[in-house]
Amino acid sequence: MSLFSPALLVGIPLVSAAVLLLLGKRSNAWGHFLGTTASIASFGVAVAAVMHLVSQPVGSREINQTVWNWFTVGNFSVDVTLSIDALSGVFILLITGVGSLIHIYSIGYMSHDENRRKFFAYLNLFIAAMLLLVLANNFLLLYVGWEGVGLASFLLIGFWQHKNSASTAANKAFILNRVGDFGLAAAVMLMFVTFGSVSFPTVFAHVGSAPGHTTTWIALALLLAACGKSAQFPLQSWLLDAMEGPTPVSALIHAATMVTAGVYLVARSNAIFDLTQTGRTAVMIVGTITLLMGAVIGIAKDDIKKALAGSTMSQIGYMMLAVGLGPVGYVWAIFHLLTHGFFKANMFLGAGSVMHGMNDDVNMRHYGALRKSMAITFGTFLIGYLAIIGVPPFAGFFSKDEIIKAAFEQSVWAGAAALLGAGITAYYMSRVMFMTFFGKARWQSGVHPHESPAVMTIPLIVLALLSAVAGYGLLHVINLEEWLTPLLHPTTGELPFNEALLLPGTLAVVAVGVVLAWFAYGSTHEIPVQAPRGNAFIRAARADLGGDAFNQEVVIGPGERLTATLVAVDEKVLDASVMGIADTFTGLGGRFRSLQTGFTRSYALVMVVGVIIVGAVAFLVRLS
Amino acid sequence: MSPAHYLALSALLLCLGAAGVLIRRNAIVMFMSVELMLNAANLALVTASRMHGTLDGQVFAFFAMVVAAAEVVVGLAIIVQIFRSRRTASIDDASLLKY
Amino acid sequence: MSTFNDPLWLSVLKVLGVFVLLVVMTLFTIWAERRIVGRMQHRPGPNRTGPFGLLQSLMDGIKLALKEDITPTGADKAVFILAPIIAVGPAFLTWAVIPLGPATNMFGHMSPLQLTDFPVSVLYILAIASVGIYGIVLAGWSSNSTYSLLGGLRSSAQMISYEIAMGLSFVAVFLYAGSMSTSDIVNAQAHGWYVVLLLPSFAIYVVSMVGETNRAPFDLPEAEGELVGGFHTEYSSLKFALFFLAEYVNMVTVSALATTLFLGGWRAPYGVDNLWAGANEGWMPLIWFLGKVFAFLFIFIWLRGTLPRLRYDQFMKFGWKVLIPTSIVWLLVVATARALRNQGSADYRTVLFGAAGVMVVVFALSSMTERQRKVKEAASAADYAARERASYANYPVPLTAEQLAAVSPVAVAVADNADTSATATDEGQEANHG
Amino acid sequence: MAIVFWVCAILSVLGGFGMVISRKAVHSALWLALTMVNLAVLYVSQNAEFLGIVQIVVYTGAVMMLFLFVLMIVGVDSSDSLVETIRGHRLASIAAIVVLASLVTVMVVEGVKNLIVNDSPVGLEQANAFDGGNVAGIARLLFGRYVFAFEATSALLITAVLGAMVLAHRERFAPAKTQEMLSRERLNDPANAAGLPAPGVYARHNSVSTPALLPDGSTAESSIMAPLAARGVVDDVREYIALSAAADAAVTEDEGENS
Repeated sequence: MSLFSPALLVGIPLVSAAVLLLLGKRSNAWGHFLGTTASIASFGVAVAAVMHLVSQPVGSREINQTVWNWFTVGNFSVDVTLSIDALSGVFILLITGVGSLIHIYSIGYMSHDENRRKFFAYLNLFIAAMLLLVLANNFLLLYVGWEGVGLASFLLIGFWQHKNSASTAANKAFILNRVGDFGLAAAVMLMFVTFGSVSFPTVFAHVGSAPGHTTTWIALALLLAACGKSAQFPLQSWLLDAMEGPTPVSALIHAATMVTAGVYLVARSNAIFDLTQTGRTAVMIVGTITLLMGAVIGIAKDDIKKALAGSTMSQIGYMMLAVGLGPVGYVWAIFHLLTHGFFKANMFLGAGSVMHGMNDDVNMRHYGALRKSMAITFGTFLIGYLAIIGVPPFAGFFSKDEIIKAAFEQSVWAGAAALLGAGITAYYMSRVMFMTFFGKARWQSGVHPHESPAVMTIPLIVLALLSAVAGYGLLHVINLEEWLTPLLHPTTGELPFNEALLLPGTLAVVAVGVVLAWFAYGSTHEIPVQAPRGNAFIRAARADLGGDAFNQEVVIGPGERLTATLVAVDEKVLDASVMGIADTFTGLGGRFRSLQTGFTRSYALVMVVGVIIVGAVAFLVRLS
Repeated sequence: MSPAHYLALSALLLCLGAAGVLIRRNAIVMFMSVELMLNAANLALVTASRMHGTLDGQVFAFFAMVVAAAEVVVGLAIIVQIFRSRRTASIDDASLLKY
Repeated sequence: MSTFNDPLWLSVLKVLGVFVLLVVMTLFTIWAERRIVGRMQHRPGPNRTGPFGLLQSLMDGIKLALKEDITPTGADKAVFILAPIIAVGPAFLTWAVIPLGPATNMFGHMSPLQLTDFPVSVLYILAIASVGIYGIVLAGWSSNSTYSLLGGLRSSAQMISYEIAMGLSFVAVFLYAGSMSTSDIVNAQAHGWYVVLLLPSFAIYVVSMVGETNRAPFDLPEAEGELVGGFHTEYSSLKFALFFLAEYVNMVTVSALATTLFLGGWRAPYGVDNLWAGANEGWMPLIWFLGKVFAFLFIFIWLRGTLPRLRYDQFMKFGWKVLIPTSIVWLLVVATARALRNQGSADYRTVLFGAAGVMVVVFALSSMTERQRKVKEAASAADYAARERASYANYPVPLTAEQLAAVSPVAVAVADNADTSATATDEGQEANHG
Repeated sequence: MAIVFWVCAILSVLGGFGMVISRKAVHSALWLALTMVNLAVLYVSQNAEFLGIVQIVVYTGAVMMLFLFVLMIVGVDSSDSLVETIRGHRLASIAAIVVLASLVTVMVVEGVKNLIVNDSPVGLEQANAFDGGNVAGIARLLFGRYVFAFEATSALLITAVLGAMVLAHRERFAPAKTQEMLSRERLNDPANAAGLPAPGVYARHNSVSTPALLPDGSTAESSIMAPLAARGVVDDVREYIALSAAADAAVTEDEGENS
């Protein structure tokens, strides 16, 4: 097995997770080291594999490894085949790289938790599942990884299961994900029925010959799956609650990696989406709605993690919008996915660092003026902030700008929405920034903010550096576009206006957002410790723009009514008839049971009488 | 002696055993009566074996003995267990399992 | 199997002969035991009554029979009298099938020196021996005495347990002799005694025969320190003499059985019949037979003079966990060997050696685990002792409840029960006063 | 043969009656053992030597012995009261038995009449001679035609043994004490390091059931073995003490007169 074997890549964290879970408490002492080492080792393998790819000529940049034949049923055969190509190569670097940093960070962050070993086992499990997801060479294996990621997410959100809210959030995430999983399952089944195979090469090669409506249905089913996993409208409501998990989890899973699985799925299935305009439009609409919804929610939340979660929704909305644009946008979606992975992980970890210093208080109204007491955190957070609002030359500037540009090329409305989103992003991120690090201290009594230990700040610094340089680096040094070209076939379109206007326009919108935020929350403005009631708009945003209410009204309510009806029918009609029969026999039994006196000798007497009867009958029959 | 004599003896012993099972209350004595009935059956089997001139009847009697031995072991263990919990060997006191 | 068509008078004569022989043997064995044990203990033993004290046991028997016969109150009289008779009867009955010699001219009639024989006579011996146990159980029960009951139960449990190993050791002999008749077995040993061929069976038999007769070092039923006299604690006079007689007859019986099954019965020792043509003819075989029986009797006495008594649990463990499993394994080997030889398999020796090798490995492994278990037990015992010492460290202050619980949960449970019953009576008394 | 049959038949029926009507369970067991021994003789008289011996070994030697054991464990002197407690049961039972007895009698009589029960039995001489004896014949059937039944009985026996072990098993509450532990315990017990006190010796009694006296005149409970105390046969020694005291007084008086 070579060093860059995909199986090794998945195997290392999986074995580590198994070891940690099976050994249990015996591995408490060194569990976090093993987990971190496994993650870093996996990163090493990923680097080696990608280096190998780079060394190959453009046409053959792919490593395939068939681990074993999974099953063969009739003509249908599925292999466990893992493949590293340009797209998954990018992902494995992101997953293992950011993952390793977050592992390191977690050593410090979770140091007081008695279940730290279990936490690292789950993290490793997550890494393994996520790697399986992106390395899979067929949809069925991808489904395994997809479910594994869902499981790991469930375990990690509910990690502090003693908190009722955490276990509820874990359940919610899991159940909403199931809705999405249904979409993936439906897509896989449709593929099997249509193409007789679920492996990527076969499906993508034959998709052109399938009837158009089938392709559309497959695309829509895949979109449903992507909505579930990536928290897109209308399955978005779990992401905000998922912030109940430990902060590194939020950083790794609910910002940098797992939630991007939907984007990956759509990008990976570009061969399918290229063929269906309806499917792409649906993706675009979903992305646009989520992008605006997330941004609006981000404005209203006082909980720093939830504000960041809203931001995540919004940014993934950007990515979905980009993949919905078709070949124009795929590359930029992946580009934004990478940069977002860096700066959002950075900011989440920064938020975790702040919470660490503030006795786990998440309410930004209790923060303020932290820039002095947490210099490193402030510095790294600031870079992440500049990156996300799109200030040149930080990472977000490049990626977001490209998406806005691509959106305008495709449709003016989408471009306008993306531009508006950029403005709102600037506004709410500035709000977070000002409320947390500027203004006056509004600390609760007994809170003494302090900088986090090195084990936590070093990942922050690394991620901040990446947030700062990744945009320029990926676009112009590594040339991501060219790297992904063989897979995603990017094209360019025509802007409806002069291209020179785009950059100043975008920056102007961003600046407006920042300035508005400065007047509302920065400068000398007094921020009340108790949140004001706010207008209807703010209240709706605080209530996640009716995400839960939507679920309640559209899904749960009708479901409950249907169940109630069925129960009534069951009780009044079916049970009644069955119970009637049972009651009859119970009554008869009640009369007969008095024969059971409990006296063995009475039973023996009955047996003797029986013997006499049987004997007599036998005898008489024999005689006649 | 003709087999009829042996069969009559077997029948008599069987009735005696049945009477013991029905009349005695001591669980162990009841059990002994069951053994007597089994013995009566064995006698009939041995007699039948002689009547027909084949050994199958004796083999059957042999199996009956083995089964009886197994039954006695378990049955007496149950009686001991009942005695331990209820401090009595009377079968009528173990009559909780009723309507 | 020789045919028996003796006239009635000869059968009666034989019965009488066996009876007299057994009684004389009993008297002689008692005398020999006292003399030999005496010698072993550097004292002369009985030497006053008759030449070398030979009449001592006869006199003792007469004295015993003339003593006052006591029946305890509350004893079940019928069973109390029946028990010694049941004990002694089977002891004599066994000898009906012991071959003392080949066909010999007896008063002008050629007849074997054996009362009778039938195809299942060894099983008959086992059956009769199992009836003999009744005497002991009933003696224990009918005396209405705790010690008797416990002794009787212990004794019968012991005899039943060792009867199994004994029976299993016979099976190998049956397999080789191809018969369960005693005279056939003796005839089958014409060219080699089974003690050589079936040494493990012989060893198991010898051990279990000592257990079966309740003799030292397995004389637990009459462990004086624990049970006074065991099942015959309450017996006296002639009834006691009957038990005494039964024990010694049983000793002679098991010795005779060992001789018959393993030492070639009445046959002259190997080689003697080559040198001396008449060694196995006429009345000579009786001499050989009695000589072998005396050798076994001497071993019995020797054991008594040498070995201390075993603890009951060790004894039972030995019987059930060593003798019986070993017998079964050995029996498998013997049966395999027989089956292979019957099929004419040429390399059955190879198979046997292979089996022996496997057995050695299994034994080694099991003894290894056994040692580990013992080490573990010793460790837990040491731990127990340490805790115990710790709990007594604060002597003379009595133990607290926690310390007591740490040392012995059972003791706490017992103490609790005692407490509650005590309180219960106290309350009852108070209620009465109230 | 006729003599053997009549003697054994009468004895076995006697044993059966005795078993049913004995008040003491141990007597019942003895009567039953008598029946079984006689049945064994009847087996042998019908050319079933092997079965006859097995009958004694298995039934008399093992099964009845087990009964006796259990009887002694579950109450040595339990004797039944013969008063019936279930209303009408005894009458119905006797009626049922009478009917059963008449049924089987009719069966035998009719069987003889209809030549179902052959008055001149085939006999087993030929069958026994075929394999060279009763034992070999039974062995051929056991390991031949009935080998599966034979294997099944072995499974049954194993199951029965396990079942009995499980049923009769008593849970230990503490590890069994080894001899070493026991002796340590004894030596560590400050009160009884030298052993428990021996039972008392009085002028009129020296049985182990008489407790010894403590210096303050009370009885030492620990001088009586636990089984005796459990059975409630401990003697009340006050009478003996009084007698001893009287004797002492008489001796003192005598000495006073002499001096």
